[in-house]
Amino acid sequence: MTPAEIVTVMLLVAGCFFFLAGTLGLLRFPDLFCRLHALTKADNLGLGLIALGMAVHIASPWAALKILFIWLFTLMASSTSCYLIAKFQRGRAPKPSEASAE
Amino acid sequence: METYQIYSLASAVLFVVGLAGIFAARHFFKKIIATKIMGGGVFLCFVSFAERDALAFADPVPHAMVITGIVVAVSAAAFALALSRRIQQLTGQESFPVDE
Amino acid sequence: MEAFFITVCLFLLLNICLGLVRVWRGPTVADRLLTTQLFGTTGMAVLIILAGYLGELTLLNVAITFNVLAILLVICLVQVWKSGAKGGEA
Amino acid sequence: MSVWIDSLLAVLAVFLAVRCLLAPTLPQCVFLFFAFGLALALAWARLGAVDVAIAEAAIAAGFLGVLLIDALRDFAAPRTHGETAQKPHFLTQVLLGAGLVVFLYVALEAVWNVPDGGGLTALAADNLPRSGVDHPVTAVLLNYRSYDTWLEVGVVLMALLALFATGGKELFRRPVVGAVDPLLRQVILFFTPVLFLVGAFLLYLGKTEPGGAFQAAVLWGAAGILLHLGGWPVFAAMPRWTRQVLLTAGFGFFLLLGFIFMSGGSALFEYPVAYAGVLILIVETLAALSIAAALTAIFAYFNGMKAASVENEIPDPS
Repeated sequence: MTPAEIVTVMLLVAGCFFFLAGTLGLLRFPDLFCRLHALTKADNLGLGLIALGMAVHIASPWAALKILFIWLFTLMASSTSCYLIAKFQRGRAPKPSEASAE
Repeated sequence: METYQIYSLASAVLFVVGLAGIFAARHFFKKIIATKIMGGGVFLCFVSFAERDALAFADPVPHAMVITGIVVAVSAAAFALALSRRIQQLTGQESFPVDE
Repeated sequence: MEAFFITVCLFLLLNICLGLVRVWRGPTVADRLLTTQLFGTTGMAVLIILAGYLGELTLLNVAITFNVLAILLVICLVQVWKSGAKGGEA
Repeated sequence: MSVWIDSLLAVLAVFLAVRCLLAPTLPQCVFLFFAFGLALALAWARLGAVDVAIAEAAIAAGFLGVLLIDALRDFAAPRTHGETAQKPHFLTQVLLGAGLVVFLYVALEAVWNVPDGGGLTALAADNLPRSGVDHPVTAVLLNYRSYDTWLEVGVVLMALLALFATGGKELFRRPVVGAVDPLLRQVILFFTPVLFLVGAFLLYLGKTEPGGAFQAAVLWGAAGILLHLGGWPVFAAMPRWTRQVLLTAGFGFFLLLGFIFMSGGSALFEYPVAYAGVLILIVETLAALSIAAALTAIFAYFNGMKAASVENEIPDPS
């Protein structure tokens, strides 16, 4: 294995770990606000590490630029959507009569 | 098993699942989604055979037809959704009335 | 190396399958939407890996499309359900 | 080895479809359907259909998702009626099930033993130099089979007209609630030009690589929808004639071009080889603009439908 491949493998494995952590958090955490916290880890770090690893593997500047944009947009989208959803959910905090809807 | 065979088998199953959904689902919304699933089966069938006929590139004719089909299907779904919402607003019904 | 990429793809897909439980259980629309967001991100990761290992760099454009549209559903939910929704899931 | 990915994706797609239709509540059904769309998009990517993957990603994750979430708001209320609907007769169920099983067998048999036709790949490749573009799918869409594409632009327009018939055409002009949250405003203002640029990039890319008019149209339409959601109803705010020109430009110019060259002795939608590339780019741009306008209008109309029902039933102080 070349050094580049070793770097790719390590980054991808780390990315997978964060995705798994995000999914487990999504499943295990008690309410939406905790789950938001778990999810943004997967979005930001998981995708970021995998993107970085693949950018090393592909080793083409144009592709690396695209991957960088993908990651930057995801950072922006996931952090703002996290904020928006949290605010949305707080505004709709279930009244006692609605709490048993599910 | 070749790649295209896996997906073409899945496409047949999807089509029948969608068909069953159209019969079995009661709510308009679900019926519309069932037609979308049927459509997905048809598109998957097209694209998997395009992959079978690939030489330097996959057969472009089914691809073009599927792209056209996706846009047409979404237009039809939008119209159906609007109709069902209108029916719900006017009559309060969310599914077809049952014959007694 | 190829086997490694395929394993990672499979792992991410299984991750999606695991996340489906949350889509099913809800309990609020926001929970389901969040999980769908996670699927979108995972899908992007799978697409980037496939682009690398198949050498088909145009797959990156698919990932970009997913990427720029990811925020749309959230904004739609937040703006459309803002006031006076007829009830249902909180 | 990669056969595992394909099998997993295929099983996942079928499983999601089944779960989606069996879901007891509508939100479950809709969000499982989004996941189904994602599985399909990955399947297109595996099958080498990158154009289709982009179109599916844009439609399923963007346009249809927005429509479904908007419609879900009306339907998500707990059902107070129709719960008493009795199950169909036992015999009907058995007959239906048997029919579906037979049909499944026929369908599986058909796709398994499909005759080897060879496809049109070679023919498409041979004529590629004469089509004016380098990407075969774009060549099929805008040169070999322009009829389909032309009529498709028409179908989107027809869908919009049919939509107008369901509740009066003025619904799309209902005032929208603006984005009061400053962060939300900034996000919308940031992502609108990004969507526009990525759409233009895909449109330009369509000449040589996967991408093209429809994908660009959906992204531009998404930009319009985003602005609408943020309280800038771009489509409704335009003067009437601009809306009409925008909606019909793609359809009309396509046809006009066809007739101009027909009068010169060629077949309908046959372009002279020397100018084909430029003409295709112009036609694509106009078609994309028209479809984007139509998609924005469809969403604006949907949003208006919701406002109508809410006004009737829950008076909103704002």
